Amino acid sequence: MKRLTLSLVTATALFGTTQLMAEDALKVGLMLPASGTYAQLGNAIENGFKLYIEKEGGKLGGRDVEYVKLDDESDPSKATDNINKLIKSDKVDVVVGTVHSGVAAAMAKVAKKTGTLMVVPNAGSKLITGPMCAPNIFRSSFSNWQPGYAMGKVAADKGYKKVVTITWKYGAGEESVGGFKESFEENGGEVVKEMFVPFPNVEFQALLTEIAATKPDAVYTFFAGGGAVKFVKDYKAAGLMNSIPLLGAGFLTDGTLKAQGGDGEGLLTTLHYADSLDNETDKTFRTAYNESFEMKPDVYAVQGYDAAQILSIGLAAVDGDATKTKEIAAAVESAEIDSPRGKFTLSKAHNPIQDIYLREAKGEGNPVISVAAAKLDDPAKGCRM
Amino acid sequence: MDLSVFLIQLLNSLQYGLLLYLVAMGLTLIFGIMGVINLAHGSFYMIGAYMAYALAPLVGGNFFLTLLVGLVLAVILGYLLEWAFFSFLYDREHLQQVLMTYGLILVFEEVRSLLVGDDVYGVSVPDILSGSIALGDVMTYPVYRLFVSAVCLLLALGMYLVFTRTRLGMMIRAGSVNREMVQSLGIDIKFLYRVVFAAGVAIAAFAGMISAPVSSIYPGMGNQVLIICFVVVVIGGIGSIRGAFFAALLIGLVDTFGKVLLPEASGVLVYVLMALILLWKPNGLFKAG
Amino acid sequence: MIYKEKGKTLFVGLFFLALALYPLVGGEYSITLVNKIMIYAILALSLELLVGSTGLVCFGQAAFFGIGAYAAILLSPEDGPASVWFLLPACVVLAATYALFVGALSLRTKGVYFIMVTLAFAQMAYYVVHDTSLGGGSDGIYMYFTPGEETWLDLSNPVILYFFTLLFLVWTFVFLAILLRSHLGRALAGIRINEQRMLASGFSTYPYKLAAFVTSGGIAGMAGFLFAVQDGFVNPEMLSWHLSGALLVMIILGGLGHLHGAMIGAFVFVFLQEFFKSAEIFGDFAEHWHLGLGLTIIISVALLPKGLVGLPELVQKRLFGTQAG
Amino acid sequence: MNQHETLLSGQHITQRWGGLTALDDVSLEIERGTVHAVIGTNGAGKSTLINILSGELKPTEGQVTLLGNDVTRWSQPRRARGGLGRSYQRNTIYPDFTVSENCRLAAQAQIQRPWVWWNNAQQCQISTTNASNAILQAGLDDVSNSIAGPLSHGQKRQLEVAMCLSTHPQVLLLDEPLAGMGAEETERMLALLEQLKQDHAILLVEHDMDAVFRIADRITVMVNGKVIATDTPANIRSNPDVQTAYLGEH
Repeated sequence: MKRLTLSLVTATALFGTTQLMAEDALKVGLMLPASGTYAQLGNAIENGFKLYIEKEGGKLGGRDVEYVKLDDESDPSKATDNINKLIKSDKVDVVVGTVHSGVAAAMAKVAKKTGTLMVVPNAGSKLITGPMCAPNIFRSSFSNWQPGYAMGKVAADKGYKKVVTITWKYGAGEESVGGFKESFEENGGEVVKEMFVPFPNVEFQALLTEIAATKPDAVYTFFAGGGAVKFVKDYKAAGLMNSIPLLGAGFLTDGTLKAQGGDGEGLLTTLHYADSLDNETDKTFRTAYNESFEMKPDVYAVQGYDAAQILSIGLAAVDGDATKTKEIAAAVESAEIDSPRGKFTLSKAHNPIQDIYLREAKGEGNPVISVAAAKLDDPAKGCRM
Repeated sequence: MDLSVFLIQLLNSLQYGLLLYLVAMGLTLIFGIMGVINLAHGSFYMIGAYMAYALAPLVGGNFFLTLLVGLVLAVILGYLLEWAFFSFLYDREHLQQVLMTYGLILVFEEVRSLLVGDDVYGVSVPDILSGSIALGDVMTYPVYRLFVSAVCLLLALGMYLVFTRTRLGMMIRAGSVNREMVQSLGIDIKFLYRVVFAAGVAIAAFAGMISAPVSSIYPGMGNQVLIICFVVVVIGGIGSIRGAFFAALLIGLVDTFGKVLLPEASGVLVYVLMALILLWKPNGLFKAG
Repeated sequence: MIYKEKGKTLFVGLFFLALALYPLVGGEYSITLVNKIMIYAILALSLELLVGSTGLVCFGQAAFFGIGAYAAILLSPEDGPASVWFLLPACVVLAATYALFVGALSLRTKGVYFIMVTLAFAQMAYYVVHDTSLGGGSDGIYMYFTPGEETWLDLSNPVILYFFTLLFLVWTFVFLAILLRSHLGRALAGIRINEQRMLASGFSTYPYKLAAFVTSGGIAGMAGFLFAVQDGFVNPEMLSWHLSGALLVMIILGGLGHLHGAMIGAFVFVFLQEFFKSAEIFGDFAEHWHLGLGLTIIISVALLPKGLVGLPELVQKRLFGTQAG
Repeated sequence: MNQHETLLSGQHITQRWGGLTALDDVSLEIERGTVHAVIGTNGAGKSTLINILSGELKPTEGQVTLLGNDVTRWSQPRRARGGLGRSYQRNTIYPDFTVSENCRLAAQAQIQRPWVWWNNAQQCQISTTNASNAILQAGLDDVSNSIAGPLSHGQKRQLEVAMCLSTHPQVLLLDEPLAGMGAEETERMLALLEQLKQDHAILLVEHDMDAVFRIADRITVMVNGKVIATDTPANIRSNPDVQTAYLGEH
């Protein structure tokens, strides 16, 4: 139905695409960062997602998949408009996104209202599987709380008594540190100081001096991307690496080891994925990813891959009818997802119940040492579903 | 906080302040002399940092050679940019220039993405400066950071000498006060502006290159330093190289001790400081000149 | 001159008429999009009052916008919809109060220093909502119920909200147009062109500037309210300098010193974004949409010294070699 | 109306900038019905003096009296509303406004109402009356509806004075009103001043010596921030100090 014959180029923006799509194609909206700090992460998620879809012959729930891509710029103030565009103008059946927690929360708000099927392939904000949880919203990644909680136990088991935490003053950092503190103190340790750096400031020197003066048994940290690189380099340069062990949520050493130039060697981190996992799914996944994109997959690629897998399971149960969210939820909740990270299930709040691995940075990889917390579920505070 | 920790924190703030000064210096030059509010200054810093990463393999991995080549490229870039994008703007309203620099930010960031990609990179410290000095019982201080501070101090001194002792410096100072006067003295103001702009770009890029080994290189890094640089320039007094120097040190102090003593408010402290200073001295600490 | 004025009025009238008729042809999403642009247009108008009409370059307009939006959400009860007639004035008053505070202090400074002090105060507001528990931190907060739900003025209905927003856009425009020809408006124009002369004539310029600042803050707060109602979700990024910067770009692009320039700027800026982002036109290159936007801005600065409102005059000059008007 | 009553005076005004003394103990009185000229070389302190009298600068020491009030602490706008008008060396007219809009805006300063956003400034009776009187007085009535920007230089200087007059001042501080004028324009301006001095006190800073000696009733000569003589034109002409210090170089 061509509603308008205006030939203005801006008409696309104004009126969207109104021509009918082939009846059987399933439109998947990929709302991921293509510019800015998280652009690389968005790319990995997209690769992982497409890899799985290709493995399934380009189909989800028996329907051909058609992608609609949108750069979310990691800007929450544009998020509502962007998700609205995907749902209302591009008329996607499913949305996948995103990395930034604030953007993901805005997306979840709209998806909850419109009932659009949505999978979050990264953002670990407690909002999404907490107060904003909904039958049609799933997360294929983790909650910020999970790696922190797992590491708290590890730190206590290592006999550390006093720990200092340091992170950016923002949601993800606070939730991760909160998880760490919870389990560390349950197991007899004490967080003696919680330090925060204004986000996204990367000047750490003053707080490193403070850490040196406090002399804790260990430091727990949550940083990602450029901040993670700089923090590890500064920590090493300040001479603290040898005297005060540094522990972190996995993002500290994921995709950042090369840039850290060897300074991250030997760091212990916890995450729901690791290199050298001994399972068949992972091996196949890695080979296939390497062949398709000529690079090594990372945790973000896995999350993208599993996002597609969750959709595949859900949509298979309803023959590709993405509007039947209740049935989809039931199918996904009862399924076991065969992820490269190991098999996991989804909780009632639709967050993965998964093993969190303890890893040690070696070269440019993070091989697994042990399972830090098996089948760890997120508390999902505030979820009424 | 005992004395030794206090002294180390003082060193930290000095070192951070000097680095800030290095980045802000080019901004205050362009700002004060040409009256151009250059939002793209952060992009030049970013370009410098990426040059430190991307040029190194081309010149055999020697850091100092990379610096030199990068500096030359930055001067050329600045010279061409002024010619292509700014030379026709001086008679227009200042805000037009702001719009122009805003457009340039977007373009630079995308060109960077197309050429180098969106990954995070690190640049290793040159071997000769890779050592560190023990401070207290657990802490050490990397030699490279001291090297950066020394370079900043040298540059500050150099700028001071250029400004007070050379004909170019005289022209620049005169130009910042009165454009017509410079022209009546028979100085080619167009050429002067081009030189100043090239110098501003080169200094920003140099700051990016030299801080690349201690910082990390990531998309959007330029925007992060931009605002703090403006704060430095404004607190110091627009166009005042000396003012920028003291303002940068002041911000280094406030930021460093703020993070330790008032962690809850550390994000906002610098801005409170700026507001207070400007309410007390509406033209910054040091007037231009 | 008179001919030009008439042309302008006609243009603005047709523009509003087109907006009023738009829901008849636009799809659900495009109504939402145009609604959002109208909110930005209101915001741009509020900034135009300061920058274009008074010569005060404010680099912190996003703060008033954000305060209006946060107020709308924080003042909404969790167990039912708030009354529009309470909430809207409250948001305006709160934003205007902050503007009074900021203006009273920052108007002591001039020029670039003024730009930076307004930025400083905006950053303060940003850090308050970002770093304290007041506003939900960096993830933002959301609204449980849209104001006016289940009354005749149900703002959760996109079409009702659209006309509600349009009404305020028209109101803002007319209000500012009246204001600009009043004693206040003439004095503001005088201050923009030559403040020294105004002082010498006997104007205490400070209260005039403050009046403009508070008015502008209040209007920005109103836009913030509309934003919060439309999205039901606010985030600290709404107060960031990026938005303040983008707003300046909008009004400069449109053409300073003209109310309709601010509106045109807002519409064109958002359209350009949508255009360059569109994968239907640019394919995979749409990921690099900043490049197209940046180049367009650069070209428009080079070719349009007076912004988009100067375009007709420029075309006329090129075609007929004469001055317009 | 008391002729020759002192309307504006400065007593012992001293202005120091750091170590530099720009004005050193300057006193002068300006009376109704007179044109009082201040002359001196560049840097003698004439501009500083006019800025202190008009309130743009606060003196380091000394007192300024306007119509019997001590106004040293008054701001510039308050003095302006109290009967002091000044013109500037460089044109400060609003080029996009018409002549009458320029004057109307100046006249509007008498009504300080920043909160009035609803009226139409064009239709304000008080300012319109004041403005048209001033335009008439300044001899600009034939161009009152023209845009100010394209006017001739002489007309712009006249408009500058007309804007001063629109605020109903009793004292006029005129900073080089003749600068850059041709012979004919100068004559017209001098005639205007001659007429204005009937009911105003006028302080004139001017470089055109012929004009000054033709029109001034009293002349103050300044050198290096000091007043070296204040007297009638005839006496100034024959004053030996003045001749060596100033006129001799001319």
